[in-house]
Amino acid sequence: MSHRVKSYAIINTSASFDSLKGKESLDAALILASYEMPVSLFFIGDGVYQTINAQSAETIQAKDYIATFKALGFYDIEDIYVCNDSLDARNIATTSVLADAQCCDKHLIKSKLEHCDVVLTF
Amino acid sequence: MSHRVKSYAIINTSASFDSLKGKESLDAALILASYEMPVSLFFIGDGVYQTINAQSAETIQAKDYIATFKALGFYDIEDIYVCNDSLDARNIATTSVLADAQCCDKHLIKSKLEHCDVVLTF
Amino acid sequence: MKPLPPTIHLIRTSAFADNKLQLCIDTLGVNDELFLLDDGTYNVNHALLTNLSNPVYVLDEHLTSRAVSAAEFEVINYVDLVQATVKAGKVITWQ
Amino acid sequence: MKPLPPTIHLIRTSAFADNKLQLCIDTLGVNDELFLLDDGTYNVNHALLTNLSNPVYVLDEHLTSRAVSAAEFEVINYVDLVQATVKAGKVITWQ
Amino acid sequence: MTTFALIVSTPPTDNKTSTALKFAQTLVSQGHNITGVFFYQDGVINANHLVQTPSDELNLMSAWQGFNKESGTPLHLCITAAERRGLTDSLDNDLNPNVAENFTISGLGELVVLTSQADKVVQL
Amino acid sequence: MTTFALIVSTPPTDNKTSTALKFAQTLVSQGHNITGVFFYQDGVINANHLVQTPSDELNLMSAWQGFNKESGTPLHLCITAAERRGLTDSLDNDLNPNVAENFTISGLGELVVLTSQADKVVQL
Repeated sequence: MSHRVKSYAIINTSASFDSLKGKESLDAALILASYEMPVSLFFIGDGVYQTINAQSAETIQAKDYIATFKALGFYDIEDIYVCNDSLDARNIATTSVLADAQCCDKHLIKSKLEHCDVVLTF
Repeated sequence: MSHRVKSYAIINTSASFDSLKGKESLDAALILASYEMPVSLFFIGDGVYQTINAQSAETIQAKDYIATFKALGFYDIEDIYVCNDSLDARNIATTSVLADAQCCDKHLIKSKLEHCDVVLTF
Repeated sequence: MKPLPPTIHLIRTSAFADNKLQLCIDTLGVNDELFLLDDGTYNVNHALLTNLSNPVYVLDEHLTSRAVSAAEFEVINYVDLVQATVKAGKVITWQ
Repeated sequence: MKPLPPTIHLIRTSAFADNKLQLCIDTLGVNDELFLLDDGTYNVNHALLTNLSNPVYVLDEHLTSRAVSAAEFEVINYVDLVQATVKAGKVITWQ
Repeated sequence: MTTFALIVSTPPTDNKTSTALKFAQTLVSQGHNITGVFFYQDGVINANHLVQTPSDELNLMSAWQGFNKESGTPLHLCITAAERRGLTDSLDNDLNPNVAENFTISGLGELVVLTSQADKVVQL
Repeated sequence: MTTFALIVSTPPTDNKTSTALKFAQTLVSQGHNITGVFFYQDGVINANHLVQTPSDELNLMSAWQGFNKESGTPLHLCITAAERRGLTDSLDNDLNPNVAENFTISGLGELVVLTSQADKVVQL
């Protein structure tokens, strides 16, 4: 079977510094994009914490992979969805979230997921 | 500072086959008992699943550390508390639970924990 | 338009301990199917599944090893699981 | 009888994702104190802490790194945490 | 026949890894093809040949190796994830390579290749 | 001065381990004594000298070693837990020992000794 272009969704459900999940998820997204596969990123549940702007990984000597989020457009990753319901539940204002991301409700997330070929969760 | 006899509590909050938590918790309990330290075991939350009698680890090629629970009395570990509230929430009958364990409510568990010198959680 | 084949969701953790099943249900399509594996089999007794209209399947070995019974759900084996993944549009794992 | 010194509880996970904080609260003594560390700092916004009468402290570095503010709780540093463990009867970690 | 790609993210100390193995074995026994198993995150520890499993327990490293030999399914190890968790393929600096035989040293790019060539992707 | 025993259960890939280190450092800087740090469960991976940490990140193995050298605090490795996770102290069967210097090979009995000799036990 030959190499085919597929659309990928990556769902993040883990907070920023929970093991390396956020970092290893981002690594996977970037490599997929570098192979010119369409990639959408979804942040739901505690995953929404990854998208908060003012985080400072260096304060706790963690790897600052979050900084790379600002460069996602450079990798042609432009479909970034953050779950409004999860933000609300955690008392996070949508204005605190990565500007390149789209805050949307879970119904929109569901319909976006339906049209991806491969879904990975982290 | 010299070696002193202390009373230990070990709280189990993880289900039977969730990583090696149950097994490594039991290993710690047995070694404490072998040094003649008083040890109490507490099963709360998903930890109560560890105490169900009819489990069969071999079905999923897991280590059958659960079988050792029946021998706890031999190690002088007799204070085994299983949270009734957690059992109820999970629809588990107290009759399904390890006979040597005492099913009790969270208030009793709280008061038992208060009198232990060291508390470890798994 | 031909309907998309269903997405199947593999649930591998207990909803009594974490929120993975809830996150799955929040984005569940109407034709999607749930497969309870590993500690996910404990969810047969969780209220989140009580009123769910989607099909729910449970892996026999994982139930038996945990001494859980699942009167209300269809119990399957690995071959059934493989066949379901073959028919599915895609597989999403919650772990 | 002299009262026992308080037990302090270190909370290291988010109650939005798992049940550890709930398990802690279920067995919390009236004089016990809670210390929110690591992802446990996210709990400053969780309803479980809203009506809790026990003292709750939050580690500054862990709040700052996560860009979380905690107007309602006392923010402490590692030295404060060490002093609290010295005074405590014992320490229980929920992780 | 359907072609699958598998991603294994759980370590050998987690019983979920046995589920992944059994799923892979069932795929093959049912006549399906697997482009490869990609070991990522804590799953890389499955390839550490220094892991010592008690003799009365399933040795997952040997079991994956046996699966590779019997089915010819490639086992790809994400070396970046592996190096952070105590595996190395390097002979420099007195490091002794400890990646088990039958596992192929790969990069994340292999994840793209394996999954894009498969009809179905299953992450376990 | 209070005497502490510490138990570290989290791997170097988890930022919680930095918290444990910083707590240990603060204890010492505040004049307290630590009977020992006991590495158990996934915490044993901290002692794997094959772990390679990117240069722009905190190398926890080195940091624990530095803590041992500066404070004299013993670092005890539960060898049973370690062997399951890819560490070995054996020279048999072509295994090359990969337990980092400054870590002491111990059994679970050491957990009892360390904790029973301490005024306070903190598990991290």
